[in-house]
Amino acid sequence: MAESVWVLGASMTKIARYPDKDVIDLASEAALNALDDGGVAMRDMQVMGMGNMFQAMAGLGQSVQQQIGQTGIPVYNVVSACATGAVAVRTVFLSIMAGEADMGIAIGAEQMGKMGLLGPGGSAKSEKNVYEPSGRYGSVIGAEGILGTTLMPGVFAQAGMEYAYEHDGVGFDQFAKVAEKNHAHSVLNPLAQYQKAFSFEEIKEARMIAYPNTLPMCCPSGDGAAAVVLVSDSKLKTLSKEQQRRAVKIGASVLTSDPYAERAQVQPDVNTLTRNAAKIAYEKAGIGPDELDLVELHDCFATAELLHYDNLGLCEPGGAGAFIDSGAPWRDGKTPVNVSGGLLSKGHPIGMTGAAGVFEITTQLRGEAGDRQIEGAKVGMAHVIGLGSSCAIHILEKAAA
Amino acid sequence: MAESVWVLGASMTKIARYPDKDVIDLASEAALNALDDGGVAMRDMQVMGMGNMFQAMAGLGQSVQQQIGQTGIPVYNVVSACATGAVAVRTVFLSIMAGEADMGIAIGAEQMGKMGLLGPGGSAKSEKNVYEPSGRYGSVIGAEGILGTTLMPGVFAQAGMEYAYEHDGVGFDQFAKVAEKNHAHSVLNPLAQYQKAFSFEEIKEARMIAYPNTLPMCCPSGDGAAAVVLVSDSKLKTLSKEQQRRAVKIGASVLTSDPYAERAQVQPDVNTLTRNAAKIAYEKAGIGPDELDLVELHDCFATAELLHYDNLGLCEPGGAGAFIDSGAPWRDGKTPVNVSGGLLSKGHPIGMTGAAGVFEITTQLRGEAGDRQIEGAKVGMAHVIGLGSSCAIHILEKAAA
Amino acid sequence: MTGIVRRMGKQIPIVDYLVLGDAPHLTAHECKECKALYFDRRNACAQCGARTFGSRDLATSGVVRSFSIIHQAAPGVPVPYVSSIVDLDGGGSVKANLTKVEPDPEHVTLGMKVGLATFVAGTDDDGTEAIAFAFEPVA
Amino acid sequence: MTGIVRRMGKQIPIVDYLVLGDAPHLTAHECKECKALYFDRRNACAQCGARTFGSRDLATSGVVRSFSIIHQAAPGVPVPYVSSIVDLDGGGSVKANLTKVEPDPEHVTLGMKVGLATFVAGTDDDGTEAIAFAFEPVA
Ligand SMILES: [Zn+2]
Ligand SMILES: [Zn+2]
Repeated sequence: MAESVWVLGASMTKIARYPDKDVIDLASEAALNALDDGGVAMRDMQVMGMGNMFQAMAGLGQSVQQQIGQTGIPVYNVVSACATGAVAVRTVFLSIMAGEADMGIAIGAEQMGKMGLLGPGGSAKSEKNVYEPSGRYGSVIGAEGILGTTLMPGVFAQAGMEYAYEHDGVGFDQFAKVAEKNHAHSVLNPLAQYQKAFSFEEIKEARMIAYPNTLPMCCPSGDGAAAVVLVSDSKLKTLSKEQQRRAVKIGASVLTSDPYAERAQVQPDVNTLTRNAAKIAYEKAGIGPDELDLVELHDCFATAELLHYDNLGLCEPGGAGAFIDSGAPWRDGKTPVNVSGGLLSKGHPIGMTGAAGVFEITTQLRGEAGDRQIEGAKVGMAHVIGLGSSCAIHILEKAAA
Repeated sequence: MAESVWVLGASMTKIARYPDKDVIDLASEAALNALDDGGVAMRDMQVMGMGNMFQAMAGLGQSVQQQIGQTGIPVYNVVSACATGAVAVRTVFLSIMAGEADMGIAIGAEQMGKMGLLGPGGSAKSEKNVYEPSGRYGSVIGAEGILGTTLMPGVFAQAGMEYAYEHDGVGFDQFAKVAEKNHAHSVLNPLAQYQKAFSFEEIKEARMIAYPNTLPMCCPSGDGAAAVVLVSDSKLKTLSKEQQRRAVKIGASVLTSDPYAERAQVQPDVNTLTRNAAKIAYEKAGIGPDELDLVELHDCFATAELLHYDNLGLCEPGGAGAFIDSGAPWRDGKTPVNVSGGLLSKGHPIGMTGAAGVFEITTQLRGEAGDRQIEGAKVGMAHVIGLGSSCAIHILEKAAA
Repeated sequence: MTGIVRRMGKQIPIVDYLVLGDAPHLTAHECKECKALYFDRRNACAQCGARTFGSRDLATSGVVRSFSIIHQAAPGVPVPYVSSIVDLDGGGSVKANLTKVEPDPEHVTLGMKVGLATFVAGTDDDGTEAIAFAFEPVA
Repeated sequence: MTGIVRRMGKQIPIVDYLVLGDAPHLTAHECKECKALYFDRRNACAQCGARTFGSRDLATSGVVRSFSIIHQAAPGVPVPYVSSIVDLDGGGSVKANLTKVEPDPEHVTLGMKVGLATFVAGTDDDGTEAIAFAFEPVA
């Protein structure tokens, strides 16, 4: 249990629409590339974590093994909404910490097909012929749009507006600035689904989806996969100098769900579980937010990113508006946030995202991020939230030279 | 990592059709009862494993927490076909072994609704207007029933007939005897979906589903949930004498997937991964099959049970036919198998099954199994397989007095 | 804890936590131990784990804690409309549409005072009306 | 490795591992390293991890390794029918129906010798026939 766990290999596909590939193709491509990147093969893996949401029932891990190597190892097929990929990473991490494996691979993959912003849950109310109450609320008709909204754009818009209600200096302009930053960052990332900058005015004047989020303030739908190979400390010591040099240490790996909160009965609370996860992660890694050289956080909507500046302690309490106004989270600012372009522009294939964040931080700490490299980055954080809810935080650290 | 993990609490709902309950009701009921049984509460849990198949995408663990206690702990929502419930147990086991938790709860639950024997995959071929090859086989129309069958009754029938091809003394009669035994056993189990014995002749003459399996040789569809509370060795020592007395030790917890096998491309190999899991489990527990006082194994079809006599080493190699002929797996035989009634009669709510097996062995080792008690049982095994494939084996041991 | 159908003549509430009649209002399950409020059918209390509940009628007035103006909605839902979270006076929060207000950020404001109103959300083949609720500005 | 459409005039194979023509037969992807055979589109070899494949034509004769007589099938599938696993002479196993044999355990036997046959499984709106395969007893 005293062992450290390291990222030995990492990869992600470019996020895009892949009408000719199935989710197994995407997962296989990411897995094979992560194995190659780590200088290892499926026969070296002792456990697999597989994260996927829209085909969760199928248990895809074994299907991926059937495509890239069947060695009989345990597979954990996990799902936890937008945090799914990170939970897959966690199952491999746990297996190593439990002493059951010294090397394993985690994959997050999603083939979203033609789903739009509202997802598969966005169906119209279907009226019955004769009203009969059903379900946990005794509903007689679908309530979406009648008793407010439960769809993501509105939910995250409301989460942002609640922060605006509680804190001064937060409004439409601050949310728009988040999107301006992330789209600008994505121009440097060839793996991003979109690589197009938008001006502050273009963002504010774009088509409104759910005030205060306009279209470029909402993440797109896309397909993709990411994979990471994890290795125990003791096993890493037996590998080549080059593998050791490129390995990135997991300083903290934390998973939380949402504790009880009164209002969460009607509006998911994305804050408390992130605050709890951050607190544990900083303690485990033995660092504070000031020591983070970069952060990839869960900007499914521009409103969400702003909340997490505060939740992760990147700004003063209540100061998320001033933080974005000051330029601090830009790539040349105090704490670069979402230099990959974030979910807003890099893209957000649901099951992939949690693994893609670990890939991005790993790549940056290795100094292999190309045009989007944050020079001298030594410590980074990858954060994701899946509604329902789960929050996963990984703090990664560059190996000592 | 040197710690042992114990079952502190266990419960299962009766397996039945529950048209007025949703899967969260079933999971909540099992969880609350397992907590009560262990003398603990949700606030004592540090991790939750949640297994469910047909609503896997929803990630039900958090929904269950919202119903029975939200304390912010990590949740692993897992799916692995019929092994799902056991994989949930594994995530809690791993969390304890990794030192992240000293107590946790695992739940397996399924609300199968009106699905029949063929499951949701049993749809008719849908013919397109203009044939275009699609998918991994370039299919132009659905091939079910045209190029053989991929549905469960036929797949497990073929698995059994393959054993008959390779070994003498195995045929329709031997498979029918398995069903005769399990239905007879179920009469003693009030938690079983059915509690009705059938004669050997009734079973052979019943409606044929997929030769050699007639209707009573196929598991029924049903709803239910089971839950277990696990605790670390060191934490258990701090609990009451009564809790310690009733706790059951996990001698081995093993998960495998299927290694490459040539024919598995066209017919799932349910044998090799079970043999691999059994080998590891016996090594970890430090026992052999002769020391098992009872076994709950995965008899989704009568044909399947026969294979696993051999795969688990309960009989001589190739001797599964003689084993059932001898009466050895009856409750008064050498190695009682499926004294609960097995999936054939106890029932098989998919996501529940892996946890229900651990419940049954725990209850037997505690001496609390009522009419179906195997007197003096000290060591038992719970085995499940989910096609795709995963095999989980738990060997449980009665606490020393 | 299964919902009781409070069918008023030819009207039925859209959800069972809406009580119709002369003074329509919302009602919640209240945990006997910790007083936590829930609108859904319960198995136990998410805050304290207790398993018994009473019921509590909630106020019909409150303030807008958060809102979003929805311009892209599920099929069949007219847009724009305002979804909001309302903190009810005396306890309880609820999600509902805001009505009788222009759906733009000049007219909908955080902290505005609102009151409960009901409306017909649909009619079934027997002529039974599904009654829903919303909030509208009050002075 | 995407499937190549081998459309013969107005016929198309039901799956792309069936080759039509004068001598219909099955073809498999063969791992360049370990010679493992696969019918599906591949990302890599499940046995050895290699990522390059050739193709190999399989024999049209073999023996029945296992079977089931299906009496309850998916909607639209006539019953009873015989599903079987056939070990092909010279390597490769395949799942297919057994035809031209009474679908009962007196006539279908483990180890019986069988040969490949093709049949029309459906016709699309352009008149193109989907050609499937089965195995039937041979002397
Ligand atoms: Zn309470
Ligand atoms: Zn190979």
